[in-house]
Amino acid sequence: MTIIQFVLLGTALFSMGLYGVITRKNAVLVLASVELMLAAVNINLVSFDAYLADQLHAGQMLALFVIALAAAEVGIGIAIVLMIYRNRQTADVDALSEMKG
Amino acid sequence: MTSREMMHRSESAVSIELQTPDMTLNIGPQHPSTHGVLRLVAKVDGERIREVEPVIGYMHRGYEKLAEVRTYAQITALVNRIDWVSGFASEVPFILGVEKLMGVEAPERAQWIRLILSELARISSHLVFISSYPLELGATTPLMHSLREREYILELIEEVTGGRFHPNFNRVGGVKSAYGGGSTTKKQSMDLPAGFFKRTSEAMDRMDKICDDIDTLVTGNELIKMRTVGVGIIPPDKALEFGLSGPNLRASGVAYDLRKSDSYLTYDQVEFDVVSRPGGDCYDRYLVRLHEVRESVKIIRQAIDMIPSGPLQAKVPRVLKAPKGHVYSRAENPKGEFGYYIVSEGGKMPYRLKIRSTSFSNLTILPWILKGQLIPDLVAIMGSLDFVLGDVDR
Amino acid sequence: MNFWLLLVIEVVVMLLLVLTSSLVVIYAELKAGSHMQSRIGPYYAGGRWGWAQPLADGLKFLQKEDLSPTGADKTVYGFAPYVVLMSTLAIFVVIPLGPDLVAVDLDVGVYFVLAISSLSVLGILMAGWSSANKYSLMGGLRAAAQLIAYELPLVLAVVAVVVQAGTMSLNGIVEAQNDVWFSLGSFDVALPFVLRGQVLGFAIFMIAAVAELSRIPFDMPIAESELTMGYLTEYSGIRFTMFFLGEYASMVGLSAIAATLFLGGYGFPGVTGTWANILGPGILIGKIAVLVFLIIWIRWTWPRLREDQLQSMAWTWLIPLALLNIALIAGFKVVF
Amino acid sequence: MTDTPEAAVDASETTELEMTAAETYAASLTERLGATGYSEEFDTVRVFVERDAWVETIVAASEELPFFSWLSAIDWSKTTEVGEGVDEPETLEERFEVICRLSSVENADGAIFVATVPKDDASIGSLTPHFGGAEWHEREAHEMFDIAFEGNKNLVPLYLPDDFIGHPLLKSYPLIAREVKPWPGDVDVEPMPDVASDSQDAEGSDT
Amino acid sequence: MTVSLADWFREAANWAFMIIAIPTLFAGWRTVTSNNIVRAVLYLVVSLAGTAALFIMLGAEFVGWTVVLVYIGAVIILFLIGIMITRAPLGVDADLSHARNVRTPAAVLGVLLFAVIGYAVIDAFENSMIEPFEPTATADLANLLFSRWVIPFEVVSFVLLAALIGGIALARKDDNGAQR
Repeated sequence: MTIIQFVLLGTALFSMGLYGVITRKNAVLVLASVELMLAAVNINLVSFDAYLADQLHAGQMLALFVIALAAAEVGIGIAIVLMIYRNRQTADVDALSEMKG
Repeated sequence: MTSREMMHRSESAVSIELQTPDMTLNIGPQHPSTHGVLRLVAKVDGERIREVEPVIGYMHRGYEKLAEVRTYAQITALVNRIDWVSGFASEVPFILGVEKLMGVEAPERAQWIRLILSELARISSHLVFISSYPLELGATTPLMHSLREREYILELIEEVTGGRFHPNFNRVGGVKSAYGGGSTTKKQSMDLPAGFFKRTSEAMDRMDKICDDIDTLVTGNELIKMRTVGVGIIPPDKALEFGLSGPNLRASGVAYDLRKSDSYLTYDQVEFDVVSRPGGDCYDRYLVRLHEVRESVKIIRQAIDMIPSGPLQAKVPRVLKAPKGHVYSRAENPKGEFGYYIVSEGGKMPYRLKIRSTSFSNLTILPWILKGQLIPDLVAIMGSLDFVLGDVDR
Repeated sequence: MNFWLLLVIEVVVMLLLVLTSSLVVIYAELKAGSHMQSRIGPYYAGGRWGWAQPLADGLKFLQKEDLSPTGADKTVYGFAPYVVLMSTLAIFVVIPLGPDLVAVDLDVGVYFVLAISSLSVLGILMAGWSSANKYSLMGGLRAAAQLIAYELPLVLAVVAVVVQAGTMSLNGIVEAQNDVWFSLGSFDVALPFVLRGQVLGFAIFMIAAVAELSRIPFDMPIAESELTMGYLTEYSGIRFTMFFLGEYASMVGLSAIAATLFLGGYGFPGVTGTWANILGPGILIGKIAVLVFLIIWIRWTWPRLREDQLQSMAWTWLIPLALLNIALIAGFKVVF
Repeated sequence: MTDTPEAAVDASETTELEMTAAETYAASLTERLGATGYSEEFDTVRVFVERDAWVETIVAASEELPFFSWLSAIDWSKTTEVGEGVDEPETLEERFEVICRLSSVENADGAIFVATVPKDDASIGSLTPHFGGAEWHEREAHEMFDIAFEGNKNLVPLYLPDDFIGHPLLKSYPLIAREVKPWPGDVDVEPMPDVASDSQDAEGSDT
Repeated sequence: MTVSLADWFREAANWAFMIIAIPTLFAGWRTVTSNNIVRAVLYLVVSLAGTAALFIMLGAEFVGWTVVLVYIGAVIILFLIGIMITRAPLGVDADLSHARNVRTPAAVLGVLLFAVIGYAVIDAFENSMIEPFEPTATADLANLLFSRWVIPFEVVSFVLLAALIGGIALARKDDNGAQR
């Protein structure tokens, strides 16, 4: 196993996530794309952890923290989406333009 | 921004209550908790019911029209199919009305037999409720226990009348006898089967026992209380306004029982209490029915002691023709006040027969009581009203 | 031994074990439920005591037409039962039947069980959504809310055990319970965790497990008097069988986990060494049987809760209690 | 009220005095409500109400008779398609009678309120604002008799399909099954040959 | 040392990698392009399961099962509940993505990103092998978490607490709301 294969896979997933964040209109799917990017980051972290044979396991630790933060982010994100939906009957991020100057 | 959006925003500024789009949920016509073919068109927000529109009529058989082309004797065979869970009890008020109209009085023994069978029908009907109501709340075991005991009651009814559900046992001027409608004192009429009273009092002992069993299994069950206490409260004024009667009304604190207040048959000669509870919630409606079983057992025990011997049939003409007139006859059925308004124009058939069926009136409260409830409470409340669709649709 | 041969043997043994045990539990439920209702229950199938009734039922289900609603998302609809069944079957991989009788002794055995069993929610949501039926959707949503809510006390109850045992390996947990706790003179006392201060944890685990199984009194997701059958409404034939088997298999699975975590698993006082390998499976099955019977007993006695009561029970009672339990166990561990 | 429960127990035991008691009750109720008249037969009190005073009379009556029992109608028609018609068609006035029963929940008191509604203008006030339970009864009466209840916003068919044509409880509405094939049970009510000669039965109270 | 493609394919672990990576990539692609919102999320499940499998391959068992427990068992369920409560049409919903005028630049950007990072990675780590290793013992991980990493751990705890409170505050029912 080479480190490249893991990093390339992570990069590919990250690029897809980026594409998704830009193109998706639905707020939930935007969040999902962000999750994809975070998963890609985790792949990088864990594979470098294995590659470096880190005694402190920094990669795995950071991956765990990322997962925890992602969970928090999604919890809040979904709550906001539901809130918006209840008040506006839409989950389309482009429709939320009241704060525009 | 369009005006619609503006409106929406102003609304949301007033109330930030979470809401998701209302979903129209069709409960029924075929649904386990509708006891047959009742349909509820419910607008629900999540589990919360915004409003509900009951749709009935899937079993409408047009009894009121049919009765206009049938003789009084034929209608007797028809009416026990209205509330089939207590078939005998739906016959009684009709036959009493016809007897009143024709000026016939049934012999004392026939009255007592009617009383015993009415009370047996009441126990049977309440046992159906006691079995099915916990089932609706998810408890399966009370069903088997109380339905098994109900079999003893149905056997007794069958032994006397020949039918488990549709006895068709009442005749104008008495009850069925060996020689059909034209029985006289001269001919020995068919009496109750030998040993009937002994078996009945044995069955009554069983009923006492099953009431105790149900008490331990259901009445004291914490989860049953959690599901029913304080759920679906019907205040007395609403109950009266919607014409609720029977146990549903008595559970709301109105001790209205026709057996006491407008006594018929020989109910004035037996001792019993009118069961009523103050709460008006589902648990009270359940408790009233359970206690009424005990009261009925009491009544039947007394009746067995007090029943006189004698003929079962009074003398009646071969051709039953009622005089011109209006009569409203009602009785306390297991489910509540059951009445027949008979308009006679002097023929052998009624000119108009209005059937005041209990479940129909009891169900009119559904849209009011179900508004704002949760779907699980819908099941609990509907079950606690104890309706039979044949009784609703007629 | 050859790796692949061993793998095949393990898989076959596991599948047989799982399927047989689910059939036995189904039979036990039929029979025990009937006797609790004062009736005989299955009587004729198989010639004696109706022992073949579950098999006959299974065959009947298999030959039924596999229907799917017109508006359904067929792929997701077809896939959902497999997700549920898979998440259940995977539990059995790590359950130790004896010191050496375990398919995979994972370092993170308990964690694996929790992670894998949480996948069943996914299958249920898939089933509920793809059936194109409002009752199914509501059932699926109820199931998701319920399983998420009760996963927390479940996990927290397990955490207390892990703290006490100092390992997440199921085998390690059993061994920790077989270790000598204290000695009375020359008599060594080794007790399962439930007798070492985990009574509260055990109760929480069992309550949460019944809720995870969606059985009465927590069967809101499939409540037939409310939601007809919830997410199972549209399923028939073999796919329904899978859900059905999955339910009973996970009943066995969760009981096995509870037995392992709290009741000492395959361990029994005085049974050591080779004897533990020989008698271990029987001992574990005996403990599982007790727990399964408990679950069956509850199902035939109680009505169901309401969704909000269920949620408030989880959040206001079980989770705080489970946290308290962890604190107590940890304090106990630190002090002694 | 003056009526005693015993009075309603048994029609045959009703004496002249108690009949008067029931009648007294009917009369006093009629007077208190300002209704146009009353009738009392077979313990059934009927109070006649003007159509315009329908709602207020019943609301007033519900003070002492709080139990809303039922509401329906009668179609008085000179001709009937099936079944037996009225006794003296030539004297009959073609009309609907809207009937509503209220009763007490403490004793046997109760009355049936009757309002006459002409057939060419079949409408009457709705009780739904005052009695929630009246809605279904009015819907039923509407679909069965084509009587409009002004104020009931939900007069959609209750029992019948939405596309049903006709009003089944009108006397002019034929019962198709009976049209095609007379009821076989009809012969049963003819005197049977062997019993017809039985003088003891025949001299029964054929009033 | 250099690894030829043939050598690479000779290693069993790499086959396992391919078996995991291809569905992961495909599912990731479908997540961002699918026109069915629920299916898009379900594809995300496959993708995340793939990453979990990769973690286990890399010896990070605990992280792998955490992904399953937290991501698939909780986050995805949250997504699905969120979707289903708002609206979950069966079948295709064309209004999930932007039109082509947004999609094309985004695709170009994505490919560019992949090309740049890919080039950099290959350039830097060419033929760097991951040495054989033992799976990480969870006990080690736990010891590290509560010694070396305890401050980040506490910080994350506070973030989670804040998120918890925030979630409750957002989902709280208005006190004035009609409640029966």
